[in-house]
Amino acid sequence: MTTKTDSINAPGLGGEVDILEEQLLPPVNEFRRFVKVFFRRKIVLIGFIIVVLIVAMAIFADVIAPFGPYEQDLHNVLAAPDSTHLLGTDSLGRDLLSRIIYGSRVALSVGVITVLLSAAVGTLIGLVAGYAEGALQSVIMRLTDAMMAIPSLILSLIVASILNRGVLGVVIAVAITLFPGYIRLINGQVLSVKQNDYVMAGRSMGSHKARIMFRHILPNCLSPLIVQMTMMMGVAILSEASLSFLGLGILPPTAAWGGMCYDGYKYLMMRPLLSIAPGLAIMVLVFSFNMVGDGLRDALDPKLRGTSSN
Amino acid sequence: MIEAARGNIVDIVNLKMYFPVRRGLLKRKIADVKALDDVSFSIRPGETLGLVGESGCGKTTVGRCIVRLYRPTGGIVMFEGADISHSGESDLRQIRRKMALVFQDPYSSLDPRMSSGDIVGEPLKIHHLVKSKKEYDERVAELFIMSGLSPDMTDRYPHEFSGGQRQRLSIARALAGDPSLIVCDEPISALDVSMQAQILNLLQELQSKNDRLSYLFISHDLLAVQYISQRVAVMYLGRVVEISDAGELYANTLHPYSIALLSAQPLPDPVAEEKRHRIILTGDVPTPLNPPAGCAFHPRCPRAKKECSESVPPLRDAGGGHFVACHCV
Amino acid sequence: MERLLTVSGLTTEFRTERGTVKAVNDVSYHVDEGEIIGLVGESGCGKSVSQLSVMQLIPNPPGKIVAGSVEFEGQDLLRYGRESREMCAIRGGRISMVFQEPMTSLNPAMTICRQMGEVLTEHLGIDKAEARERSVDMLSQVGIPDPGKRADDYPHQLSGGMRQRVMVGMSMLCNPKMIIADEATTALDATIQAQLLELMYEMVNKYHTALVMVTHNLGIVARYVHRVNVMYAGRIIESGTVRELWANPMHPYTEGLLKCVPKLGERLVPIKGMPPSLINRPPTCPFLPRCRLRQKSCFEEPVPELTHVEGDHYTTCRVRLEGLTDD
Amino acid sequence: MLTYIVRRLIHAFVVIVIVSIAVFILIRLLPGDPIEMLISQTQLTETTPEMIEALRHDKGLDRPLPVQYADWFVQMIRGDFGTSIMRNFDIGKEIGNRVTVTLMIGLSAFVIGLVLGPILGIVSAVRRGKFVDNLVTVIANIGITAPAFWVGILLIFFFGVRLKLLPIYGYTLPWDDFWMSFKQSLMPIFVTALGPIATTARQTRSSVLEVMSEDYIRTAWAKGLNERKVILRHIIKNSLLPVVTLQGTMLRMVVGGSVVVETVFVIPGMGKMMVDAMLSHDYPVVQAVTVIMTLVVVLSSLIVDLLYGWLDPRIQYD
Repeated sequence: MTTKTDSINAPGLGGEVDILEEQLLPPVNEFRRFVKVFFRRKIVLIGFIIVVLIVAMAIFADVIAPFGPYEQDLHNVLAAPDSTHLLGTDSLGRDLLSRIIYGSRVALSVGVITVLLSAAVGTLIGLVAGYAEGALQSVIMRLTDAMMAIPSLILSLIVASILNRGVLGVVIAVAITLFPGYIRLINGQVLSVKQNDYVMAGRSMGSHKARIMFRHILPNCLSPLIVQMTMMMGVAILSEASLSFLGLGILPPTAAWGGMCYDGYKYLMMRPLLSIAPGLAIMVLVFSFNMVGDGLRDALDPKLRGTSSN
Repeated sequence: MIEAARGNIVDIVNLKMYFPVRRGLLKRKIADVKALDDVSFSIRPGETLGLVGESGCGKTTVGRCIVRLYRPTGGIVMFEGADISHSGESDLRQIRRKMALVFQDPYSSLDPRMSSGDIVGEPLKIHHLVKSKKEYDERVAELFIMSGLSPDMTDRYPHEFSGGQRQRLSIARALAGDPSLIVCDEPISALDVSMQAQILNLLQELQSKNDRLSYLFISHDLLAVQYISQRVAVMYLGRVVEISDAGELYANTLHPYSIALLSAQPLPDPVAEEKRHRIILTGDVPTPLNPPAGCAFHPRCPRAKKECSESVPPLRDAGGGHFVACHCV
Repeated sequence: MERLLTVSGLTTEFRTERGTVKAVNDVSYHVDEGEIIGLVGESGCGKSVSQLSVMQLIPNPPGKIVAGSVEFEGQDLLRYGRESREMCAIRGGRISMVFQEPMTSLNPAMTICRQMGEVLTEHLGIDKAEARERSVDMLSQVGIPDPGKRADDYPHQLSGGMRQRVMVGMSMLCNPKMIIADEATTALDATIQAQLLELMYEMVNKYHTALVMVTHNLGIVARYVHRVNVMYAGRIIESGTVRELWANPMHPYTEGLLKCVPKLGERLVPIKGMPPSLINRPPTCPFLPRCRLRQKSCFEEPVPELTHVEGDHYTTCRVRLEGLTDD
Repeated sequence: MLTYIVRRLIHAFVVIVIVSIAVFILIRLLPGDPIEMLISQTQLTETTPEMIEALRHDKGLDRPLPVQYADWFVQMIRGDFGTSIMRNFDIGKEIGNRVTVTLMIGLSAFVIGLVLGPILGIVSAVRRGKFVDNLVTVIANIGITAPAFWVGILLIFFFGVRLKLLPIYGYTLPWDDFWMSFKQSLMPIFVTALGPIATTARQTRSSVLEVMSEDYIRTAWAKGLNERKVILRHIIKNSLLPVVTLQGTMLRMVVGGSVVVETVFVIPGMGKMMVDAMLSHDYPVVQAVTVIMTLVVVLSSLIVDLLYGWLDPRIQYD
């Protein structure tokens, strides 16, 4: 703590005075503190590294994967793992390892788009409900309760079969099950942020409703929103995998981990790896996102943002 | 009664503020919380009016009605001669520049996501009081210095400041629109003794430099109110029971509740404390949900008569501008 | 009066991200039987932490009692483990505590009489029925109307003042030798606060129980307390009877505090600067940065021990003490 | 308390009506016209437009949608869910005997989650930072992140194929052959329960940690209670309140999960019926199963809400 002798001719401080004590502690480098708290737990670091690796794998799949996702090698179908096919081949002779690598593209793209779509829609409706209060809020919240009453897998099954079952169809099917969660989260956050005096201060200054909404209320809802989005990445990936497993998700022959599990399920006796490997990939990716989510929750927690000087 | 003299900053006449209580299945209104029941007073330019009372007496509600954060159920709120009781948000916007609010809780009155400079400068942006970024920064720095903070702290965030410094930021923000009225709602009760003294001095200095600046100083700390206010009003359960010049009120207290309130606050002086005759009120502060009939204080009043429980005593002048609302005085 | 409690050299530290905070730094004071003493100071001066340390209620991961001894009725409490049988017998039985926040200090999911009865069944081993009877009797003693019915209410059905009366009643149930009131009336309105203080004053004198009044309100100290310790940055910087301190404050901080209270006609003289940060404090006098009387020696030598002035009056200000010997 | 109950009842009814409308509309959006389905299924040779029209009129599909909806809703309340297009069985009866299967697995999984979750949560919170805490946290995280079908496949492979201890598919009702039913439902119940156990344990742990820092816990210590008594008498009840509200979502998770579990373990429950109906475009079945499942979820969360109202004194004296 540096002690800087300076005299501040500040009114209200009793006139001329030598203040030995630094008025404020040295500025806390916000980013450095965020990184320090985020990586405090080893498991969060591991999760973060895995996510980065899988994203890299998805981007450079063409380079990394030994074979194309659809390349069929018909004369060694259902081969055991060997030097060329590290994890063996599936019922159509396609290399399992390459398909898993390409599968990460589907998982990540479905995950990211679903989360962004549902977060955007959910946040907007949540903001409106939270700020409007009164009749509009109760109508929105009743509709949200109804949406959340339908078991999510059932809802996404129906919606998936309404739309064509491509990536977009699955994304919308899963997003529909996730966005009510955001409505509840943001509605709750807006109501609690509105209790603070700085919102009332904004109103007493005569600023427009919109300005208060986007300048004061929304920024203070961001931390829980970011944490929820990270957690929802895992849920989205799981939902897509379940849909594909039930045969109503991504259309074959696209390499999707859920579908691969389903295809491998028939050959469980001979080649268990065909089901176990893609399933493991799903779990690892979802686990890592959850760890990143936990790390973000600690790092963004206002209580831990360092206390004021006394 | 106190008529709205020309030139007052604030005049409120028979102000009523009822909050509906909804209960049961269809949230039907079953009763009214009479937060304010016929309150009248005015504030002259450059004057500080102290507003004292316990929780539930409506002192915070008065402040919020004046700044028109609530639309009053009844009565008139005049600001600089204009009746703003029922004006809409759009034409209130100009008037809001001239009034400001300072809050009690230093930790919830500043937006944690904004830098202190932006917080203080927000009124400048809302009312477009500055033309260029340079002028904006200068004005913000000036406001910081006026409130006893060094300008190089404008990019720090609220969580890096102490309680006392945050109240200074609130005051700087209030000064941004060059207001003629600042409603201070318990500005020092969350602070330590030494910090309270600094804020009280700051408020006084600001007023000495701008003779149009007036305060409504709301607090339950009688010593602070006595120190800073020229006139003091004592409130009980939504009504003003006594209002007069500060010195007169403390020296010659008339209303039984004010007397009990003064005696309840221990003076930090053992010798004086020894001699004081302590009046300890019995019972709890009644809820404003169903206030007692007649004078709301009569169930706890040592001098209560039959008449007190029948009719509400009007606020009348007991001589020299010392108004009191009691049948027995 | 017989010596009840002697605390000497008590030091409690908290590990935080910015370094270890010495919340209580070498604190020594004593309490006699039936005496009312005050612990006065601003927030962050360690007055509450010192009392929580005496009761060993410091949350263990961040906080730790590093040094010192707490002699109570001849036994050093710090020798006992935090959850040892002896310590549990002391807490609530021999020494009880009343906390600041009435709204959150009672278990919201338990009726009033069960929460009070728990103390009796725990310490005196009496059965539930008698425990309820005694609790209801205590409720009437602390001035709660219609105690029979109120005993079965839940905390959220009572006002703040009522809940604090329940806390006081609960602390008196086992007729403890000492009660620690940690800012017990700070959250209450003036008239309710006055009622509660009068109640505690009566009960403490009636049962000849010692009372440690932790507060930042100088008025309460002036009206109710015999002897007072003024704390600053984790240390006791001055102690003495209330009259001695008000008549002749022997420490610039105490003087500053007394001048900070608004009096009509006198200009307020605030203490300049800011309360100190408690992280890696230098051994010199903690009030140094804000002190107007400081001299060269203050910068070099460590802060002196509590030195006797006269009567019960002790201070740690070297300048004031030297001033005493000169004139 | 009464207003709380009545408000919750109305709330549940409103949700059911909204859900039924949503499902009714969603089904109408599904590809494929029911009449064509019917025709292709009955192998009628030549189909003239008039015949199709008559069939449509006969089935009442030409009436305005709200009327159709009202008619369907009334029928549903009387338990008549119409007949399956594909295999012409009466949906109501079929659901009747299938629902017991799904509930057998679902409810036992839910109960396990309700019991095991809080226990794990409390133990790991009380022993914070120690080995058991880390163990429970890792298990909880795996429980949340592992896809149910994958865990199912793993179990089938390990216990069924390799060790041949447990049958790998099929389901017999306990009153028919208890021992066989027990062996058959062991794995499905474990897979269904994994999610609720993990989520409840995590929620209980964070809620216990939160309650531990409350003022009234410090008061409990100050009364002289030791750790065991503080936990048993003060911490547990207060920390379980938020966990009870969570159980509504747990039920949704269990009911939803049945779709996957019953597909993996080939169990003739409502979930399997749903998937088969989806794949074969048998929409009346889909419609009926969805409404029934949602009904189960809504009614059970209603029970959970009322339980919460009874447990939390602040609501009793609303």
